[in-house]
Amino acid sequence: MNGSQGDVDLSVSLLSLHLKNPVMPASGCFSFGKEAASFYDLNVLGAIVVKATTLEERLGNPTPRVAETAAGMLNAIGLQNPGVQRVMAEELPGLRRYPSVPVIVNVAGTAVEDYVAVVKALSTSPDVSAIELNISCPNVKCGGIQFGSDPRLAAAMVRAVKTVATRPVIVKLSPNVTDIVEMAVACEEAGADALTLINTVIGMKIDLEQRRPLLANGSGGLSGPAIKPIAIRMVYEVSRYVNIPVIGVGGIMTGADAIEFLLAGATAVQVGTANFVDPLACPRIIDETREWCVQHGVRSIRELIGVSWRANGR
Amino acid sequence: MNGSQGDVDLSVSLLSLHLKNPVMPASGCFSFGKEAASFYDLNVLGAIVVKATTLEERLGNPTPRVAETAAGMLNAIGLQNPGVQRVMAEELPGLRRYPSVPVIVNVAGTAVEDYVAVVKALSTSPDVSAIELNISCPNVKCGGIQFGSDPRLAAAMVRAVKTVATRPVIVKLSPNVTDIVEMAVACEEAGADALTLINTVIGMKIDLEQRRPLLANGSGGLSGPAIKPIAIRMVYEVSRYVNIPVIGVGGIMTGADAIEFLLAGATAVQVGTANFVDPLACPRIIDETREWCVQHGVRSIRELIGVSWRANGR
Amino acid sequence: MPTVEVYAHETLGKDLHALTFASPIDLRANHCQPGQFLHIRVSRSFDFLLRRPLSLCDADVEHNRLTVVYRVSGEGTRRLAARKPGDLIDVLGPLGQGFPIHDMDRRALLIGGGVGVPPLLELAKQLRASGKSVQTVVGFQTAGQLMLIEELAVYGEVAVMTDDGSAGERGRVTAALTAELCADADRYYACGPSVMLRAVQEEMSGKGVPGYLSLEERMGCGIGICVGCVHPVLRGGKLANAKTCRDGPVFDAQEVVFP
Amino acid sequence: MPTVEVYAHETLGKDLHALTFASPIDLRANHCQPGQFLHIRVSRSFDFLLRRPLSLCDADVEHNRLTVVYRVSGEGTRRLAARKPGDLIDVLGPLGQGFPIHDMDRRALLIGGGVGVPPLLELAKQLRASGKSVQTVVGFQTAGQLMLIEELAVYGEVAVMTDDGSAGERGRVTAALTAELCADADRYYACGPSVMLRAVQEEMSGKGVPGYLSLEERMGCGIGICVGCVHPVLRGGKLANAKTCRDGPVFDAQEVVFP
Ligand SMILES: Cc1cc2nc3c(=O)[nH]c(=O)nc-3n(C[C@H](O)[C@H](O)[C@H](O)COP(=O)(O)OP(=O)(O)OC[C@H]3O[C@@H](n4cnc5c(N)ncnc54)[C@H](O)[C@@H]3O)c2cc1C
Ligand SMILES: Cc1cc2nc3c(=O)[nH]c(=O)nc-3n(C[C@H](O)[C@H](O)[C@H](O)COP(=O)(O)OP(=O)(O)OC[C@H]3O[C@@H](n4cnc5c(N)ncnc54)[C@H](O)[C@@H]3O)c2cc1C
Ligand SMILES: Cc1cc2nc3c(=O)[nH]c(=O)nc-3n(C[C@H](O)[C@H](O)[C@H](O)COP(=O)(O)O)c2cc1C
Ligand SMILES: Cc1cc2nc3c(=O)[nH]c(=O)nc-3n(C[C@H](O)[C@H](O)[C@H](O)COP(=O)(O)O)c2cc1C
Ligand code: FES
Ligand code: FES
Repeated sequence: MNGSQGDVDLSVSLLSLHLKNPVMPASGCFSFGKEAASFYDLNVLGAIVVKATTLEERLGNPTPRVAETAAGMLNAIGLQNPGVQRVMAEELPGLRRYPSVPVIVNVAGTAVEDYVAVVKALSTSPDVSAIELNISCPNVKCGGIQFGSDPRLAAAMVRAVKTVATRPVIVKLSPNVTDIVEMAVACEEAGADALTLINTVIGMKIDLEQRRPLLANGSGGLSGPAIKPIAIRMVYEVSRYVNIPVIGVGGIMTGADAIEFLLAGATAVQVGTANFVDPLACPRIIDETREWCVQHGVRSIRELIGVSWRANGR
Repeated sequence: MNGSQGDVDLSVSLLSLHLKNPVMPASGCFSFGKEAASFYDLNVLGAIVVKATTLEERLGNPTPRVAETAAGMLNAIGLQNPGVQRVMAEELPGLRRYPSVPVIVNVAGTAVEDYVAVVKALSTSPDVSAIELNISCPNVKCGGIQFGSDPRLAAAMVRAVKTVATRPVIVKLSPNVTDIVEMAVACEEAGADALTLINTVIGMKIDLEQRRPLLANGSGGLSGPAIKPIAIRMVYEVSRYVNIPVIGVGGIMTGADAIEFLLAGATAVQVGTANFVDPLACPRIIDETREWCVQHGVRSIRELIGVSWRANGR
Repeated sequence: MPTVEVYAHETLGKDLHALTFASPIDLRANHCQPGQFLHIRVSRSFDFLLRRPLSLCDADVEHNRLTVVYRVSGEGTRRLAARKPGDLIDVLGPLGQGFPIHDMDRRALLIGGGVGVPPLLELAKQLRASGKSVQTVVGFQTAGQLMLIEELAVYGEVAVMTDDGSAGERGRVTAALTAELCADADRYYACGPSVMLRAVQEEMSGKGVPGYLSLEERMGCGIGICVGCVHPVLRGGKLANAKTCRDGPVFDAQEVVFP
Repeated sequence: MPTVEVYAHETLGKDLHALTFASPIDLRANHCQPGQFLHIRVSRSFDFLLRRPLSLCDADVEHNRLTVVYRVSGEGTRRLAARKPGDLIDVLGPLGQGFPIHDMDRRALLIGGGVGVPPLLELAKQLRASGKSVQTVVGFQTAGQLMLIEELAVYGEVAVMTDDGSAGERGRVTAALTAELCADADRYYACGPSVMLRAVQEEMSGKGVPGYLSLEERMGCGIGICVGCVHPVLRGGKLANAKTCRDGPVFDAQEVVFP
């Protein structure tokens, strides 16, 4: 770090939220923040996205739930969480310690009514800045993925949730679709306030000695550097097409990766798997992002958003 | 190598073809074989898949056409090839030197009529053992990808081609779809003799200094170890569902990777990107596959096909 | 992340290594518990994206050094095995909940299997240091895999079992848990593969001896944020999935449920 | 793949290195052409999956060693820069078509820009060895990037241009291609960035001097099987995409088309 870094304005506006920088941990890769808080002061974060919350408590899938792959990992956690009531009572209040950090709650479920009920409950909480609808979890049967792969179902879900939500609703899309732009447009038209792309890519690893899938669940979600090109392409395609902000996620390990997503059109970025490799990943990526701006004479990080396609025209 | 390896039977039957081992170079990653032949005797290969062939000559996309990513690469070649007549006259006859190696010709185009015309032409060639329909090239506008992402279009294409084909028709599927099993079933029902999965995954890389996509084409196809988990999952899902053989491809770098695809349900495998890293990749992978069988007491490699899901029942 | 210097890297046997490195935390200021683990990046390459958990085997408080003993069992540990004294490695920890030592205990029974043996060494050392007597039973597949027997013998008697009878007695560790041996014990401490722990749990609960099990699960993060490493436990009469990295790896044997 | 031993690794300047290694082919039995390239894996890690092309800068036939001179311009070359004498590296080559030397020529003009300069050294050496006179013009952005000037001067006069005038003359290499200089030349040989080559091609074709251009494209395979590295050329009046790795990197300047 050097003195001139004070000159770089890293802040971005995301919906009604002011983020002091565009970097936030991704859902499911930060739990509810308690553990990370023993590594650094969470106040440095642009925002926090907490783990998927469902109506009832869920135990998730049997283990093994994680496996390593080339430049990535597979997970099949299966939405383990204590249910929305306990999340509100036990987990979210701890984040009041970081008043400058908006808290985004990731919501998952099986049926539209589940999602609506969770969002309704969260709408009464003073600790929730925005909702992220997870219609893209590949790891549970009926875990929302059907909403994430059919534009009509997605739109219906968004409309239903929007009728009860008192907070901005961000929809997190699955990359496991033929036409990501179609999905994005359906959600935008149904009233989504922003989009997050991408959730994990469905994958599998076979245990050669056991001669069966390594994960107890069979398949799992691929994350990490391996999927970054897939995420960049989707953020690029979608952000140049829709008029709502896009949050980019997938394989971000460094400040340069975060910059790549901003250039591709993301207004903010989420960091997932990197937190597992390096508990200090988020603050490091924020520092590296600032440093990159200094070195490249960028005064406000907002200058970078979507430049890769703006230059070519739409 | 040691003497006891003679005991392992690596041969597999693929349609009417006898392959002395299940390993073949993937289309577009071997050109037409001439260059590889300066590195080893192509007679060791299970089969050869040559580069996509179109009706007319194509110059392909502008450069840069390739980019490196974490555990992978992007390409946007754009189907450069001399056209089917010159392929038959100038390229295929050279492969007669390897009579024990079936030659599979990858076919691409824009309209159904193109494909039909190319297949018709190839059906007159004595040098063609099978056709691989590339309905999944992500790198050219109208380059077949629309057939690869709509089951009805794919089925129509397969039916049209089957009416003129005098060789087995293998359909190569795109992973960039919501439901790979639906695509596979549509092709099977339309008469496909086998399936190859997967072609590349659409991806993009942004050049941070230029602030625009690194590839001249914008997006490209992701290949290499990064995509192996995606390919394994699709081979697993499809092979347990359809009744025609599946050829697995995506990220194979070692014999263990080839074994993983066989366990997942592939009858044979293709090696793409690995050839770029190591020109001797195919013969090495064949040796490593044999070695793995020796070490695991596998007498015939056919014992392994689909074991990962057979054990669980269908 | 904490990068520390490798002090020594010894080969203890075929594919078996003892890696000693500067402790990422000050051992004089921070107590570390036997049964805790170190979470180690075996390489900076994304080919090995995840850290590998290895149990604390010896804490040298005086020199502020930690030792792990590990078996090369895959590509990651093979990569780790290439590290030389003076190299820097990226180590998180010690992490998790280790084996608690109870003031009132007099006799402890340590039970280890395979790569579950290393944490028993630091445990035996700390138990002896707090005046308890230590009896250890360890099991291996075969003689070639034996490890740390002499080191453990410093702190008490060690019974060795092998599956094939090539060293010690033939049989599983549970076969060594005779009524006589257990009658003496105030508490047992076990670490090893799941099948062993399950058998030990059954055997010892039958004999009425309380104890601890150190569980092994594949880990994503090692710090409690991915929920990848869970194991079912019974808490307050309710089945829950506890994180082995943060709530464990050591659990009260009574609460551990084997699915 | 051919794994060869690093013999020497020198730092020539900031981020500029000369790497010398055992030749993967026997140089006494196989002639290697200036302008050919070596295709080098910078690491075994999949983080750097593709090989990096670096031009042959010096072939030491007597000791069967090759030298490449390269600038650290990204992560891959940074990784390569860490290799030490005695390390093994995976090298393919020399590959491609280099600069042809014509028997009847008497005077050659060598034109290089930036990291296009290294191949000119072996070229100058071979030209001199076959009795031709050599005149070299090299261009760099700034003085700090100069390389191989003294080495080239062994074989003939060297004119230096820099964009900022911090060394030699200020200006592009084309500014140094005076009528006087070129009138003398039977042939020119150029290697450097595309913009330079295009300008050189125009300048020299205007002056009626035949020559060769060594082109740079991103490569997938380096051996002609991926068709990633193409450059447009006019052959038999028809536009074609030639493979720079196998049909090039050196092309007859007349046939090269800049899009
Ligand atoms: C709390 C704990 C303590 C451990 N202590 C020791 C010890 O002291 N000595 C020792 O030799 N081993 C110990 N292990 C097992 C050790 O972690 C694995 O052998 C090691 O991770 C294998 O890595 P690899 O790269 O060689 O294998 P690979 O198969 O290449 O590893 C691939 C992935 O799977 C994980 N993995 C593979 N096998 C295991 C396993 N058995 N347990 C957990 N994760 C696994 C790896 O960590 C990695 O993420 C311990 C495991 C746990 C959970
Ligand atoms: C025929 C040929 C000869 C060359 N000779 C020399 C030489 O003698 N000395 C020298 O310093 N450089 C030379 N270069 C350029 C050199 O190949 C690149 O600087 C190098 O590949 C950059 O790798 P990196 O990992 O540092 O960069 P990264 O940006 O990390 O590389 C990522 C990928 O892009 C490719 N790439 C990046 N820049 C270039 C480039 N300019 N040209 C081709 N591929 C690129 C890399 O090979 C790699 O595949 C030559 C290039 C070619 C095509
Ligand atoms: C272990 C794990 C758990 C995850 N849990 C959730 C979740 O609960 N909800 C969600 O929307 N995404 C979840 N994700 C997806 C991530 O938020 C993110 O979209 C994905 O991992 C890609 O980013 P990365 O490559 O940076 O990890 C999870 C990912 C991982 C690896
Ligand atoms: C440079 C390049 C060119 C390719 N060209 C073709 C092609 O012409 N036809 C085709 O069906 N697939 C083509 N592919 C896809 C490969 O055949 C293969 O399906 C894909 O690369 C995944 O395998 P891999 O990870 O082993 O490379 C190409 C891939 C690459 C990298
Ligand atoms: S390993 Fe991530 S929570 Fe335990
Ligand atoms: S780099 Fe592959 S054909 Fe030239």
